[in-house]
Amino acid sequence: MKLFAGIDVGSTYTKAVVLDEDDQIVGRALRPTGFRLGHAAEQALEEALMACGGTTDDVAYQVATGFGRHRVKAADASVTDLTAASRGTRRLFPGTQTVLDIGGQTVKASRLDDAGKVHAFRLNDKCAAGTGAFLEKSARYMGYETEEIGALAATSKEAVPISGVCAVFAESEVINHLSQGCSPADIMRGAMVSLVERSLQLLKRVKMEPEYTLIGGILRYPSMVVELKRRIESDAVNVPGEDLSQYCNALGAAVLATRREKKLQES
Amino acid sequence: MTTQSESIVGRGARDGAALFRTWYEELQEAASQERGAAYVFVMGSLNEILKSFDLPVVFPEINSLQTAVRRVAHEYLSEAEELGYSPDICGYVKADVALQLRGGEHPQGQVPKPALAVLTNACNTYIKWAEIWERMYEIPVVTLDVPGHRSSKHKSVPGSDDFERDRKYVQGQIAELIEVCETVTGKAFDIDKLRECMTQANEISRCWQRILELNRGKPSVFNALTDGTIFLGVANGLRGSPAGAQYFRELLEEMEYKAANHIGTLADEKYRLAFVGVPCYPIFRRFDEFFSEWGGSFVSSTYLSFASGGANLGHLYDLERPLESLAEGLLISVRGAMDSMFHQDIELESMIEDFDLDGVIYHPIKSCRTVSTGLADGRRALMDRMDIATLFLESDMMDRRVVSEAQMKNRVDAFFEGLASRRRRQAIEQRGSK
Amino acid sequence: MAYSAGVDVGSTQTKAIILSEDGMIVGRALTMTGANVIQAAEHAYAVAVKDSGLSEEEIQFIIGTGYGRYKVTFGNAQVTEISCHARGAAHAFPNTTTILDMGGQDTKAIRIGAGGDVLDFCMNDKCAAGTGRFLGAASSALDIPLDDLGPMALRGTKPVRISTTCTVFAESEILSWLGKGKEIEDILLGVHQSIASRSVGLLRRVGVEEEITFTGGVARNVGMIGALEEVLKVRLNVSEESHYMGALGAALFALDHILASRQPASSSGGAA
Amino acid sequence: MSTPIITRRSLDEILEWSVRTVETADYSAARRWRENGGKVVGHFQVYFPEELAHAAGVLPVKMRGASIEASTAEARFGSYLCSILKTTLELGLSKRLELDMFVSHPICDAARNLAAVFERNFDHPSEILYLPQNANSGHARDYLAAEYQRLLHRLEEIGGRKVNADDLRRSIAVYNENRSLMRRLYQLKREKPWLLATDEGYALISLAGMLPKEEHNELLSSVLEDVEAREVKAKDRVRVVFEGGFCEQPPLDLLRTIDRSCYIVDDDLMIGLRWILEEVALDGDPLQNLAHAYLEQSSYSPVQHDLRKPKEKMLIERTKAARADAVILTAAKMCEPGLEDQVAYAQALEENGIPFFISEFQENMTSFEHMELQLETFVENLLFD
Repeated sequence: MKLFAGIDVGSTYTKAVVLDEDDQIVGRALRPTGFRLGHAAEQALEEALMACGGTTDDVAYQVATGFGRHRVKAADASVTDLTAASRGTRRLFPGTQTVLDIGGQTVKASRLDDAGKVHAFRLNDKCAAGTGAFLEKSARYMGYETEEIGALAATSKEAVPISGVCAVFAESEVINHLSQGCSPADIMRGAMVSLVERSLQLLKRVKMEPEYTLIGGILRYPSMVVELKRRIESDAVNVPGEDLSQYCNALGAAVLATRREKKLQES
Repeated sequence: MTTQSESIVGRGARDGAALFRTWYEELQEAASQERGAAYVFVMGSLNEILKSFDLPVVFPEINSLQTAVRRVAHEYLSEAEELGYSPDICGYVKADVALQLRGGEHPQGQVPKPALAVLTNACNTYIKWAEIWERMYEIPVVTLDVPGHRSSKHKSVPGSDDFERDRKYVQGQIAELIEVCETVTGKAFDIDKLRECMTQANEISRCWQRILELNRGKPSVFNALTDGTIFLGVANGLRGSPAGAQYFRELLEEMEYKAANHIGTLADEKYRLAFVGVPCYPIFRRFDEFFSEWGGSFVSSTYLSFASGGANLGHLYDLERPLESLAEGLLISVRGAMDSMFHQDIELESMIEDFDLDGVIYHPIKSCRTVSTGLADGRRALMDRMDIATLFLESDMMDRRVVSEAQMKNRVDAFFEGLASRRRRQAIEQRGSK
Repeated sequence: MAYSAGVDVGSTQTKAIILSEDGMIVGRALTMTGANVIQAAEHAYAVAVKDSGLSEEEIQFIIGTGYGRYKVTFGNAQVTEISCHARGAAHAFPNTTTILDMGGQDTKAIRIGAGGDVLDFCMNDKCAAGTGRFLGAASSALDIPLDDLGPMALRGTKPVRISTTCTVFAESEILSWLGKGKEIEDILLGVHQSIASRSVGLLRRVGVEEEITFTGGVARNVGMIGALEEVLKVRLNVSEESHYMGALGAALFALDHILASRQPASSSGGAA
Repeated sequence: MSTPIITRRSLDEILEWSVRTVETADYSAARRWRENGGKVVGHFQVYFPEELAHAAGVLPVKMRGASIEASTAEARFGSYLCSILKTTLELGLSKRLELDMFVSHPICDAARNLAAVFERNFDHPSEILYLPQNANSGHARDYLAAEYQRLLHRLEEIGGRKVNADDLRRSIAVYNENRSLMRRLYQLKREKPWLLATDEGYALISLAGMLPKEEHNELLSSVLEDVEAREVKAKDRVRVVFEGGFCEQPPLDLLRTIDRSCYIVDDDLMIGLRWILEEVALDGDPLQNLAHAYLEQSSYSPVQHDLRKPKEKMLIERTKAARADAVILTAAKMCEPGLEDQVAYAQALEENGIPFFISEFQENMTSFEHMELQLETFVENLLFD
């Protein structure tokens, strides 16, 4: 059997997706990355292959992505997660024109061309105020777990504006609001609103167009998605289903693997 | 006396606000008639020439700071940043870009589009700013290049070769500006009208210099940060107009009256302070309260020097030779403005003596490198030379994202705690020595 | 015998000190601040009082400090942590002229005169880059207890160059160095050096003069002491009580009040 | 003054020496010059009429910051300033580069302040050379010639030597040769970029601001000959223009990062050294000729306003002339003019359908993940499908 693999070595998790010749997802796996990046990649791939009874010999082409992409020795090629995401989102939602990826430390906005290539992209600047980490820091400070963020913000009546540019200084802003009697829910919501505002700026800088597809760790927070949809002012907002959201970039890498292999066969 | 006091004291603030409203109403009218305005800047506005052509005059700097004072600056800033303008560049520029995109929509009314832009090199960002209008409107832009002092040790005075050489250059450019104004307005240049505008401008320079001097007395007669900024607005916007001259004559009268009757700005003026830089417009009043709460009053400010385009020097035009004198005045005052930024430590050294200062408050800002670049080093140099308390507060004149009230108050409190305990110790030592 | 108290509400920890009028520390407390600042202040104070074996009535004057000083609702006055650290350090090391205080989210450089008067000070304005919080990030990135970081850094020989001191990006930079196969000790040494050089930058703003006293939570980190002394080429004063300096200073100011109130002639003491 | 390089050395040795000298900000040439009793004038970015100093026997050195920690200078500045200001001052404070005079220019709000900062920190004279900012005024040229005359007097004082028109002409000739050699190097970059690694080419140009001009001419002419004779195979890489290096310089590691997947076929790095595009006339008044060249025969940058040279149009021309596939649009952190022009550049590139991406750099940055991520994404989507 002839298989194609995409491996996404992220800072926390490593994911692998395996496609068969008919472009069908026949296997996938997720493992914590840890320090030994290459090792995590191998394990994730083996586990994904198990699902379809394949072996590494069956893998005709393998593309790696994510921050550890250069450490996957077995990979035939590596691409950035922006490139992988463009193919992954197109595969999941063919109408995708604009992709927003909000991660713990980086926010990436990209606009795709007809071929599904990244036409324009912008990343958040080197100050982390506008990233997922900002939400988590605020939550932790108020004594909540990351998992509780979504539920917490959902109960908010009115968002408290948070304007600080430094994620750490923003904490003291949070504290001031708390001691002025603002509810944690409203503060959490405020943190989200400010994060959404920053993301929106990146989207506008790439000249955003519908359909929009949202990916990244931030999707764990439904109220974040709601807020984004509201500000994007469009119903054409796609969110990968619970089961697939984590695998979007690995899938994109796998899709690229099939393309590259076909190209090589032709030539 | 009380009735007179009521009628005079605070008049400057009242009338200033009124004049400001009228000015913006006139701009609104110009906009509604789609009359193009002359866009100018506070450091070397060339009001005298432009008003002699009856051009409505717009100060984009003032438009921008008004959005901050009225607490809507962040809306304008983010609109410009969405276009790709960096968070790190001048907030005035960004607020104006957004204002232009909104077709001149401003909290104080409609602002007319530019028919031409006139600027000096007193701030390099003026030049970058005007390039944006060039691209937007394809209007004539005249950069009046005013060579500053080459160093603090090479200050050329009228009559000297160096000075006359630069004056010739400036005067030549003024002639070129006049040609542009003639083509833009279709009017012929009228030298008598220029003389009239220069006469009015002379009034402002004369009064402004005297008013600043009056604050050397105790108690100080106006707040150099809050009141001073209102006066500045009029000094810039209405320079060269009879209304402006009239306002400053009355303002001088008010200040002379307050000085004569020892009417100060604070009930108890504990500490006399100088402000260095551009005000923190997003929390304009609150910023002053941080200090007045401790009995600190701003009696002087470098802002009143450079942001008045050097009018603080009180240079008076010689109407016998208007164009030559205009070039001379522009050279002297724009240079004065630049020196009060680049060599602010030298200006402060005499300020500390003249105003009997207890402290100097530095306010470097993200938006403006012209004003801010030299402050940390100037402060170091000043403290090496003199025993003076200083406070270094970084924030911005527009961008509330980098203005943290809690952080600021903390530093201001610590500053005054230090001043207070030093005073107490000195008092005790004096008592001991007696 | 009269007693005074100082309560220092910091961003991560709250400290309290009870002082007897002869300047002896008779009670102390260190608790986590957490979300409820008011409670944190009350709690720390209560613990310190209990520790002193006194009753609250016996404490005549209380001063709150730290950025949460206005949340010390039971306090008689507030003084900024800048003045308090200066006062505390001057008390612990009378020859101090320069103070470096490294806390959770800000680093302060303070120059003091006679009796601990603050002559000049600077703090990190723009962001929390290069503050103690950076070490927290390093600790969680490497999954190493905070207290072990310093000693490990001392074992480093070939420090890596850490350019971003943004606490949030610390993790990714550290991980990328790990990825490049660098030794954890060398990475940690790099981390400490980059924080040290930033802090020395602050110190130079107020002018570095001996003696220099190092205070704040991070002052107990031997790696940071080493890195700072290497750049400054001088030994630093570090007190066992370094993290109590703010509270101690506040208690000393409170004592001034008590003593001053006994002699109505002189103007009231204390900076508040 | 002996030439420490070239003589009996292989091309690779010379290139390796050049890169190291530039990358480590090694100003030993200036130090030797002073040890031999010579005087040194440090001039800040962007353009400076080095011919005047050369004629007065003063060694002109370009102050362009360095990839070093500004451990002392940091305390002399606030938070929102570019790095080059701080490291330029650091070069002086740390005595890495000792001067007899410092000159800054009104290129930007920060640089103008630098002259005053130097005045407060050093005993040697420091001043501003007021290059005309109204390039379109009919009076600009005469003013500039007069300003050059003024500067020349100051340099004569420093150098202790009177300068006549023929001295100036001789110096202009030396610099004309230097400029034509640098043009030759850039032609090479455009036509056979694979012959010279980006960091090598960059170092060769940068040395123009560090070495005595005669030495640099000797170096360039010999190296260019050897490089043109090199046997190197062209690789499949994206041809890019690097824009944003007119003042603060990116660290060489950043250029190397780009080199891995691109050929930089043209750029504005150290543009001040290459500001004048044609031969400066030797007949007639030398100062008038230099003033004319500055205004009429010159390149473009975000810090000169000239109605005849709209920057976005100039960038498009540069890109087309270099047959580049794409543009890397950068700016130094906190650089007001650079960041402002990015907007117009981006718009023009968009309209002309030229691929580009926008990025910021700092001369002493050490991690390039941000840049790598953008670069790889960019290249992947240009090459792959």
